[in-house]
Amino acid sequence: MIYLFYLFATISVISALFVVAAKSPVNSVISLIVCFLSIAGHYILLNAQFLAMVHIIVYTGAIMVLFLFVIMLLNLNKSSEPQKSLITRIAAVAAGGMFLLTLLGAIKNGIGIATPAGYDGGIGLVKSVGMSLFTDFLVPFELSSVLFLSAIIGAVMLGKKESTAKQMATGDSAYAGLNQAEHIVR
Amino acid sequence: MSALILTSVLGVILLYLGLFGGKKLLAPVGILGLLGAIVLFVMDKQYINVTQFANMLSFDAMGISFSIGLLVITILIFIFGIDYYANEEKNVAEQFALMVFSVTGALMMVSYTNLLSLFLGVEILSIPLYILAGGKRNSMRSGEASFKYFLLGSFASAFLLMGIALIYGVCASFELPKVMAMAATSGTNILFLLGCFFVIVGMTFKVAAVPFHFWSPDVYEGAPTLVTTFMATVVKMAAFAALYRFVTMIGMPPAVGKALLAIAIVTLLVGNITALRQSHFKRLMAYSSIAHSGFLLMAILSNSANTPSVLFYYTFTYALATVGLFIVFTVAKRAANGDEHIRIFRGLFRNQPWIGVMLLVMMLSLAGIPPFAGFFAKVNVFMLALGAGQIGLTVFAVVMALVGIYYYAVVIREAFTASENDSVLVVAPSNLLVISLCGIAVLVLGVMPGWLL
Amino acid sequence: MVKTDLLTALVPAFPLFGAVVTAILRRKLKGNSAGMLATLMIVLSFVCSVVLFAGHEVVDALHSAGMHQEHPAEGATHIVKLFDWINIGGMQVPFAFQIDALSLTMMLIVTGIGSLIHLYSIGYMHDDPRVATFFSQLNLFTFAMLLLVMGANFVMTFIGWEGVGLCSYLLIGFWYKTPAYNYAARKAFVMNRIGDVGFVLGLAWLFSVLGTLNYTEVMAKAGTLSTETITGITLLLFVGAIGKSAQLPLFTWLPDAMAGPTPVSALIHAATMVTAGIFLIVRSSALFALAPFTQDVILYTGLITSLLTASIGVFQNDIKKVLAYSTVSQLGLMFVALGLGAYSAAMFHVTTHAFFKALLFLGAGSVIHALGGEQDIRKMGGLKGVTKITYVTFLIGTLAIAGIPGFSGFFSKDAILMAAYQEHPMLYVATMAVSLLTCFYMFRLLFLTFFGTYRGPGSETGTHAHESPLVMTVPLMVLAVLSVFGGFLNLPHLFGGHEPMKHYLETAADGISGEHLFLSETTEWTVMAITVGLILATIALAWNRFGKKTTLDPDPENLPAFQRLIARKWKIDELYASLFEKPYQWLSEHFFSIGERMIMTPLMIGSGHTTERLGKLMRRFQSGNMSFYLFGMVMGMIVLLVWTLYSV
Amino acid sequence: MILIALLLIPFLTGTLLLVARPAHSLVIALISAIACAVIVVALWLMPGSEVVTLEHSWIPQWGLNFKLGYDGIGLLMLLLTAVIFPFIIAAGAKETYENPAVVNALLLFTQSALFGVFMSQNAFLFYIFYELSLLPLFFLLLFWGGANRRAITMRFFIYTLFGGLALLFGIAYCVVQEPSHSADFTALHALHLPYDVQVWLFWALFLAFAVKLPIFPFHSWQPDTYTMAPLQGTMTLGGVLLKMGLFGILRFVFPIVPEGVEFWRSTVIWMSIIGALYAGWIAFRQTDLKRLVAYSSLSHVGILCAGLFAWNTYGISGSLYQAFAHAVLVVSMLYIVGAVQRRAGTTDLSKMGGMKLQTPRLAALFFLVLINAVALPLTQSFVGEWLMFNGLWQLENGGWMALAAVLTIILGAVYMLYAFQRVMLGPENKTLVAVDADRDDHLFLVPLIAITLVLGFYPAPILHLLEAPVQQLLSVLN
Amino acid sequence: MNDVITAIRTVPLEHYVVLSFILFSIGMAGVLFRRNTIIILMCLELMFNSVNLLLTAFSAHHSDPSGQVFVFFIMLVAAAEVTVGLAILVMMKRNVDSVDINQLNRLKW
Repeated sequence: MIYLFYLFATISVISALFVVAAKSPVNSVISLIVCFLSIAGHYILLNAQFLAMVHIIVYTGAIMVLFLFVIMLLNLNKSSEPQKSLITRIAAVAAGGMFLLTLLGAIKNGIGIATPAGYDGGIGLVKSVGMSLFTDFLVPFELSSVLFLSAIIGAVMLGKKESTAKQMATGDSAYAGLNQAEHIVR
Repeated sequence: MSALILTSVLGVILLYLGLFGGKKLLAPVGILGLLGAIVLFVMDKQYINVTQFANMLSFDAMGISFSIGLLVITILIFIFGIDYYANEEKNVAEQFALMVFSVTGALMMVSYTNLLSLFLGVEILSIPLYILAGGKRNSMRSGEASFKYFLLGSFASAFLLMGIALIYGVCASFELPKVMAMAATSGTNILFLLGCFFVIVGMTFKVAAVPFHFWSPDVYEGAPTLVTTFMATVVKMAAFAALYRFVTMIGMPPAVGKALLAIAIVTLLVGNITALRQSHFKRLMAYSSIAHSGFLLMAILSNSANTPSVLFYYTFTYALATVGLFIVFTVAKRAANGDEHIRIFRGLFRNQPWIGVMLLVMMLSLAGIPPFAGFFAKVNVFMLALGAGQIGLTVFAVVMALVGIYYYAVVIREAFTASENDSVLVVAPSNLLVISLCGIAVLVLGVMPGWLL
Repeated sequence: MVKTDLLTALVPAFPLFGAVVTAILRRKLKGNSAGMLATLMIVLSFVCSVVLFAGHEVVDALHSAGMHQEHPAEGATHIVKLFDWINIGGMQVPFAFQIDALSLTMMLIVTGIGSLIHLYSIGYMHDDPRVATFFSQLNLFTFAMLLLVMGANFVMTFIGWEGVGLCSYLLIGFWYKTPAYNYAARKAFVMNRIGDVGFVLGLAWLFSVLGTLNYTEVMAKAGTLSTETITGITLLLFVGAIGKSAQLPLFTWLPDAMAGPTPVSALIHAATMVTAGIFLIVRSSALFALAPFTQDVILYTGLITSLLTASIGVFQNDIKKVLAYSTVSQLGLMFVALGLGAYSAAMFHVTTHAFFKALLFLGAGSVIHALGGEQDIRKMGGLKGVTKITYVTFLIGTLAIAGIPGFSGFFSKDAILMAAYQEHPMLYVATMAVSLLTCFYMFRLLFLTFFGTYRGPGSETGTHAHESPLVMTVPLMVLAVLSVFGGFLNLPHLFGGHEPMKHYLETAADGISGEHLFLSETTEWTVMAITVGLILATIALAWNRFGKKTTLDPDPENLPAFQRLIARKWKIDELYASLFEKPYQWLSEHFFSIGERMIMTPLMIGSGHTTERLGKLMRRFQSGNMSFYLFGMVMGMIVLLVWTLYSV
Repeated sequence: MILIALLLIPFLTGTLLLVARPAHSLVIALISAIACAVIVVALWLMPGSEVVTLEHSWIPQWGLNFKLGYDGIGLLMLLLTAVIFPFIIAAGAKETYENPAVVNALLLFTQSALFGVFMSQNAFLFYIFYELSLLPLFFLLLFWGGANRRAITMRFFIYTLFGGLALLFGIAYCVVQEPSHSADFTALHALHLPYDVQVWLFWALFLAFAVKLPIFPFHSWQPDTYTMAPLQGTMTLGGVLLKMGLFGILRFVFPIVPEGVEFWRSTVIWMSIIGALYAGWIAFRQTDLKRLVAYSSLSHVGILCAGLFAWNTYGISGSLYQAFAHAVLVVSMLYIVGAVQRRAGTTDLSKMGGMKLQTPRLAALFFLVLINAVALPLTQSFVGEWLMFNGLWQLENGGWMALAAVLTIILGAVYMLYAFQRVMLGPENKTLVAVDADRDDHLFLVPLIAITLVLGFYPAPILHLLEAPVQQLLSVLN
Repeated sequence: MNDVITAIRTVPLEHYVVLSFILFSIGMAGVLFRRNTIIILMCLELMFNSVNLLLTAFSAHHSDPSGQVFVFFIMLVAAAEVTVGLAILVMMKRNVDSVDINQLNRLKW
C-alpha cells in the first residue's frame, strides 16, 4: 500500500515540477493532467471514491480542457514565452525552497495529530459524502450557486469580444502620461 | 438567512431587468432589495444569536450590525451607481448584480461560524469583484487591475485554503465552536499554528495589509471608481469582521499575536509613509486604506470584548467617508476630463462650497481629527491597544496617524485652494445626496458615537 | 487721620491727574496753559506735602523735645493703605504709602524742586511744539518718583522705580528725531533695567525668607536673618541702586542722558531720580547695617565711581556732560557715605545736592537757552555780563558744589569727609581728591562759560545772547537761596547746630541711629581746614588756567595720551560696546542664523522631508510588476512565518 | 444652559455668516462676540457661580458624559477668550480681506471651540474642542496667509497635531488605566499612576501643550506661522489659542502625573527659561516687525511656562494672570503692527522710521502697549511676572532660575524699545505719507490699554478668582 | 472492508502532509517562476489540489466526511475561478496581446 503511495507521490511531484518547468503550455497542461490523475490515485488510496471521480471529472475533464481550449483559442502554444531573468528565477526557486523548508521544519517534530480511536473507512463513499453535503452543507451548497452565477456572468461579460481595438486607446487616452506627470503640488 | 436569500434572488432579478431593458429601474430595484434585506435583518429575530444551518452561519449582534452596515454602504454605492452608470449602455445590470452577489458573500463572511462559510464567503465576495474590476472593458488599466486582483487574490486564496486544511487536520472540524474548543487544548500544535497563520495571510490579503497589500493601489487605480469604492468599503468591512471572528475563534495564540503585531506595524508604516508622496487620488486612497487596515489590525490584536463594536464603528465610518470621497472624486474627475491627480480638487470649495465642506469633513474623519467619526474610531483603537498593554505599538500608531494627517491635509489644501481655471462641477442630485449623507453621517456619528454602537 | 490719608493720597494724585489731563488734552492746551496746569499740580502736591510735614507728629515731637529726641516718637511712621494690590496666597502687597521722616523729606525735595523745575520749564520749553507732552511726562515722572519715595513696601517703591525709569526714557528721548538721543534713552532704560533685575531678585529673596515686603515689617524682622542671606539680599538691592544711581559699572547712561531737555536733566538726572538708589539704601538701612560686606562693596563702588567720573569731568567740554559727570561723582560720594554707614550724611548730601545740582543744571539750561542751543563750553565765554542772574546763581551753585564754607554743599560734603576720615584717613584722601576734582572742573566750567571772552562762532561778543525770562530765572534764584542756606537743615554740632535733619530722619531709618561720630572737635576742625584750604587752592589753579581764556581749548583728540584716555571716558563706552553690545548683537544674529535657521527649522522641516523621502522610496516598491508583488508576498510571508513560529 | 449658549452663540453665528455671507458680517460677528463677553462677565460678577456643571449622558457605551463646567481658572480663561475675541474680530475692520464673512465665521468657530476647551470637564470633550480650535485657524492661514503660506500652514498644522496626538495617546492611556473609563477630569485626577509610568506619561501629556505654547525646542513652527498668518490669525494664535496650552497643563499634567511633574520640573523650567532668553535674544535682531512680535511672544511664553511649573501659588497664579496680560498684549501689539503695516506698507523694520512725526497718536498708543510688553509696574504684565519670579525663587535652586527668568525683562526692554525706535522715532521719513491713528484705532486700543492698566492697578478681582483653584491644584502635590 | 481500513492506515498522515506541502511549494514556486499567465493559473490549480489532497487525507484520518465535502467545494470554487481567470486572460490577451505578466505594469507607484 505504502509503495502505491510512493509511486503516486513520485508521479505527482515529478509531473508538478514538469508543469512548472515545461516550455510549452500544452506540455504543462499535459503534465498537470498527469499530476491530477496521480492525485486521484491518492484519493482512491484514501478510499475517497466520490472525490476521486469528481476530481477526474472536474479537473481533468473540465478545467484542463478549458485550459487547453484557451491555449488553442489564443494560440499560446508557442514556446516563445520570454523567460524571466535568471535572478528572478533563482529567487523564485529559492523562495519556493525556503517556503518548503520552513513548512517541513515546522513539522520536523511530528505533526502532533492524534489518531482517533474509532475509524470509519466509508466516509469517502458517495453515500456518506452526499449525506453530509445535503444536510450539514446544504446552505453553502445553495449559496455556491451564487458563485457560479457570478462566474458565468463574468465569463460572459469579460470574454465577449469587444467591438474594436480603437476604443481601448481612447478609453485610456485620459491617463496618457499620468505617471510621468505625477508631480506633487507642494 | 432570508436576507441572504433575498440578496441572491435580487441579483438574478437585476440580471433579468437588464435583459429586458429596464436599465433605469436597476438601481432603484437594487436599492429596494437591499433595503428589504436590511428590514429582514431587523425583523428576523428568530435567527438572532442562534447558530443556524448546521453551524454554518450565526447572525449574532456583530454579524447583524456588520450586515446592516454593509447593506447601507452598498445602498449608498448603488445610489452613486445611478449617476455613474448613467452613460453606459452595456453590462450595467451585470455589474449591479455582481455587486449584489458580492455583498452576499460579504454577508456570509461577517456571520460565518464554519470555515467553509468563510471560504465560500470570501470567494463569493471576491469573484464578482475580479470581474467588476475589469468592468471597463475597453480600458487597459481596468483589465490590468482585474487581472492583478484576480491573480493575487487566487494566490492568497490558496493560502487561506491551506490554512483551513491544516486547522481541519488538527481540529477535525470546520465548525468554529469545535475549533475553539480544540484551540483551547491543542492551541500550540504546530500545524494548527501554521493553519492559523495561513488563514490570517489569506484574510490580511483581503484587508490589504502589508506585505499582502501590493494589489490594492494598482487595483484601486485601475478599477472603475465605483468598484474601487466598493472594494475599499464593503470588502474591508467584511474582511475585518471575518478576521475578527477567526481571531476570537483561535483565541489568539502568542505566535499568531506576534504575526499580527508585525503585520500591523509594517502596515501602519508602509501605508502611511508611502501615501505621503502619492498624488494620484485613488492610489492615495488605497494607501490610506492600507493605513487604516493597520489601525484596525491593532483593534483585532487587542481582542477584547469591545473589539467588535470598535471594529464596526471604525469600518463603518471609514466606509462612509470613503464612499463620499470617491463620489466627490468622480465628480471632480469628470470636470477635469479624467485626470486623477489630486490637483483636480483645486477650486472645489470655491466652485461648490457644500461639496468642499463635505470633502473636508470626510477627509478629516479619515485623518482622525475630532469631532468627526474617524476620531473616536482611532481613539478607541488606541484605547483597545493600550488596554491590551501594547504601549509601544500605540505610540508607533500615533506617530503614523500624524503622518497620515499630512496627506489628507494635502488633499484638503488642494480643495481649498483657488484654481486657475474655473471648470464647472456638475453634481448629479443622487451624488449630492450620497455625499451629503456620508458627510453628515460622519459628523453626526463623530459627535454622537453612541448612536451607532 | 482721615485728613492725613486724603492728603497723602493727593500728593501723588495731583501729578498723575496733571499727567493724564495734559496728555489727553495736549492738542487743546495752547501756549503755556499745559505748563501752567502741570506746574500747578506739582505745586499743589508740594503744598500737600508741606501740610503733611507740618502735621507730622515727629515734627511736633522734635520741637517739643528741644530736638533731643533719643527714640523715635510713636506714630512717626504712618501707613496709608489704599487697597490690597497684589494679594494671593501668602503674598500681601498693599497699595499703601508710608509717611515718615524719610519719605516726607524726599517728598518735599521732589515736589519742591519739581515745582521749580516745572516753572522753569514753562519758559525753557516755550517754543517746543510738544510742550504739553513734555509737561505730561514730567508730571508723570513726579508721580512715579512720589510713588517711589512714598511706598510703604518694596514693591510700591519698585513701581516708582520702574516708573521713573520709563519717564526718564521718554524724556531723554524727547527729541526723538535724533537717533543718538533715542539711543541714549534706550541705553538709560536698559541699564536701569539691568539694575532692576537685581532689585527684583533681591525682593524675591527677601520675600521668600520673610514673607513680607512691607518696610516696617521687614525692618522689624531683619535681625532674624542670617548674615549670608542679608548680604545676598542687600547686594542684589544694591545692584538696583547702582542702575538707578548710575554707579560703576552702570553709570554710562547718565552722561548720555543729557540728550534730554535741560530741565529733565535737572529734575531727573540730578535732583531726584538718580538719588533713588541712595533713598532705597537708606530706606532699608536696617538691612544694610547688618551686612558689612555689602557696605564695603557700596563704599568702594561709590569711591571708584566718584574718582573715575570726576576725572572724566575734567576733560568734558559739553556743559551738561560736565554736570552729568559731576552728578555721578557726587552720587558716588553719597554711596561712600552709605558704605560708611553715614546714612544721614548721605541723605543730607542728597538734599543739598538736589538744590545745587538742580540750580546748576537750570543755570546751564539758561546758558544754553541764551546761546540758542550751544552746549560746548569751549565756544562760550564772557557771559557774565550778558546773563547776570544766571551768572550769579550759577556761581552760587558752583560754590556750593565746591564746598565753600557757608554754602550748603560744604556742610553735607564735610559730613561725608568726616565719616571717611573716621573710617580711614586714606578714604579721606580719596574723597578729598574727588572734592578737589569736582571743584576744579566746576570752576573750569564756570570760568570758561562766564569769564573771558566769547569764543563762539559768528559773533565777537555774543551779542545775540540774552538773559532768560523771569519764569526761568525765578526758580534759579529760589534754588540759589536754597543752595546757600540748605546747609542749615542739618547744621552740625561743630557749628552749634543740632543736626535736626539727622534726628528727624532717625525716626524713619533705623540705620541712622547707629551712626556715631567720635572724632574730636579739634580733629574735625583740622580736617575741615585742610579741606577748605585745598579747595581754595584748586579754585586758584582753575582761575589760573581758565579764568581769562580767550582761545579755544585744544580738541580732546590732540591731548596727550593719558589725558586723551580720560577725555574719552576711560574708553568705558567702547569697552562696554565690545564687551556687551557687540556680543549681544552677535549672539542675537547667530542664535537666529544658526540656532533657528540652521538647527531648529531644518530639524522640523528635515524630519518632514525625511519622512517624505522615505515615502518616495517605499513608493518604488509598488513597481507595478506582478512578479515582484508575488515575490514580495511570499518573502514577507516566509519572514513572518520564520519570525513568529521559530521565536516563540 | 448658559454654558451651552456660550458654545452655540458663536458657532451658530459663524455658521450663519458662512452660509449667508452678509455684507455686514463684521458687525454681526462683533455682536455675537460681545454677547458672549457679556455672558461671561456676568458669570464672573455673579457671586457663587464659580462652578456650574452641566452633565448629560453622551456615549453611554463607553461611559462618557457630556460634562461642562468651570472653576476659577476656567472662568479666567473664559473671561480672557470672551474679552479678547471682540477685539480680534474688530481688528478685521481695517483689513481688506476677500470674503470677510468667512474670516469672521472662522474666528467665531475658533471662539466656540475655545469656550468648549475651557468648559469641558471630560478629557475627550476637551480634546475634541482642543483640536477643533485648530481647524478654523488652518483655513484662516491657508486662505489669508502671507508668503509661502501653503507650506507653513501645513507645518503648523502637522506640528500642532503632533503634540495633539501625543496628548491623545496620554488621554487614552489614562482612561484605560482608570477603572470607570469615564474620562471625567474628576475621575482622571483621582487616578494614581505608578511613578515610572508618570515619568514617561508626563511627556505624552505635556508635549501637546509644549508645542501649543510653544516652549523652547518645540517652537520651530511658531515664528514662521505668526509672521505669515493674517493679522487676526496671529492674534488668535498668540492671544488665545496658546492659553489652551497653559490651561491644558493645569488640567492634565499637574493633577494626573504629579510625580512626573516633580521629576521633570526643573528640566521643563530650564527649557522654558532658556527658550525665553533665546527668543528674547533673537527678537532683537529681527528685521520684520511681525516676526519680532512672534519671538517676543515666544519669550513671554517661556516665562509663563516656567512660572507655571514652579508649581506654587505664586508661580501658577502669576502665570495665569500673565496669560491674561499676554493675551491683551499680543492682540494690541499685533493691532499696532497691522496699523504700522497699513501705513508703511511693510513690516520690514529697516525700511521704517520717523513715523511718529506724522502719527504721534499712534506712537503714543504703541508706547502704551509697549509698557505692558516690558512689564512695567502698574501694568498687568508686571503683576504676573512679579508673581512668577517669586514663585520661581521659592524653588530649590530657584535663585538661578529666577535670575535667568528675570533677565528676560532686560531682553524685552532691549528689543521692544528697539522696535519702537525703528518704527516710530528717528528723522522724518520723506517717502512716508501716513495718517494718524483715527477713531477706530482708538476705539480698539484704548479699551485694551485700559484693561491692562486697570488690572495692573487693581488685580484683585482676577487674583481672587485664582486663589481657590490654585490651592486645590497644589493640594495634589501632597 | 477492514482491508481498506488497514490499507489506508498504512500510510502515515505525515506523508500526506509532506507531499501536500511539497506540491503546494512547487505550485507556489511555479507562480513565481513563470511569466506565462496561463501556466501561473495552472500552478494555482496545483496549489489548490495540494490542499485538496491534504484535506482528504485529514478527512480520512479523522473519519469525518466534512473534509471531503470541503474538497468538493474547493473544486467548485476552483472551477469558478478558472472560468473567471481565463475570461480575464482572454480579455487581457485581447487588450495587450500578451499573456506575460510582466507586460502588466501600467499601474504602479
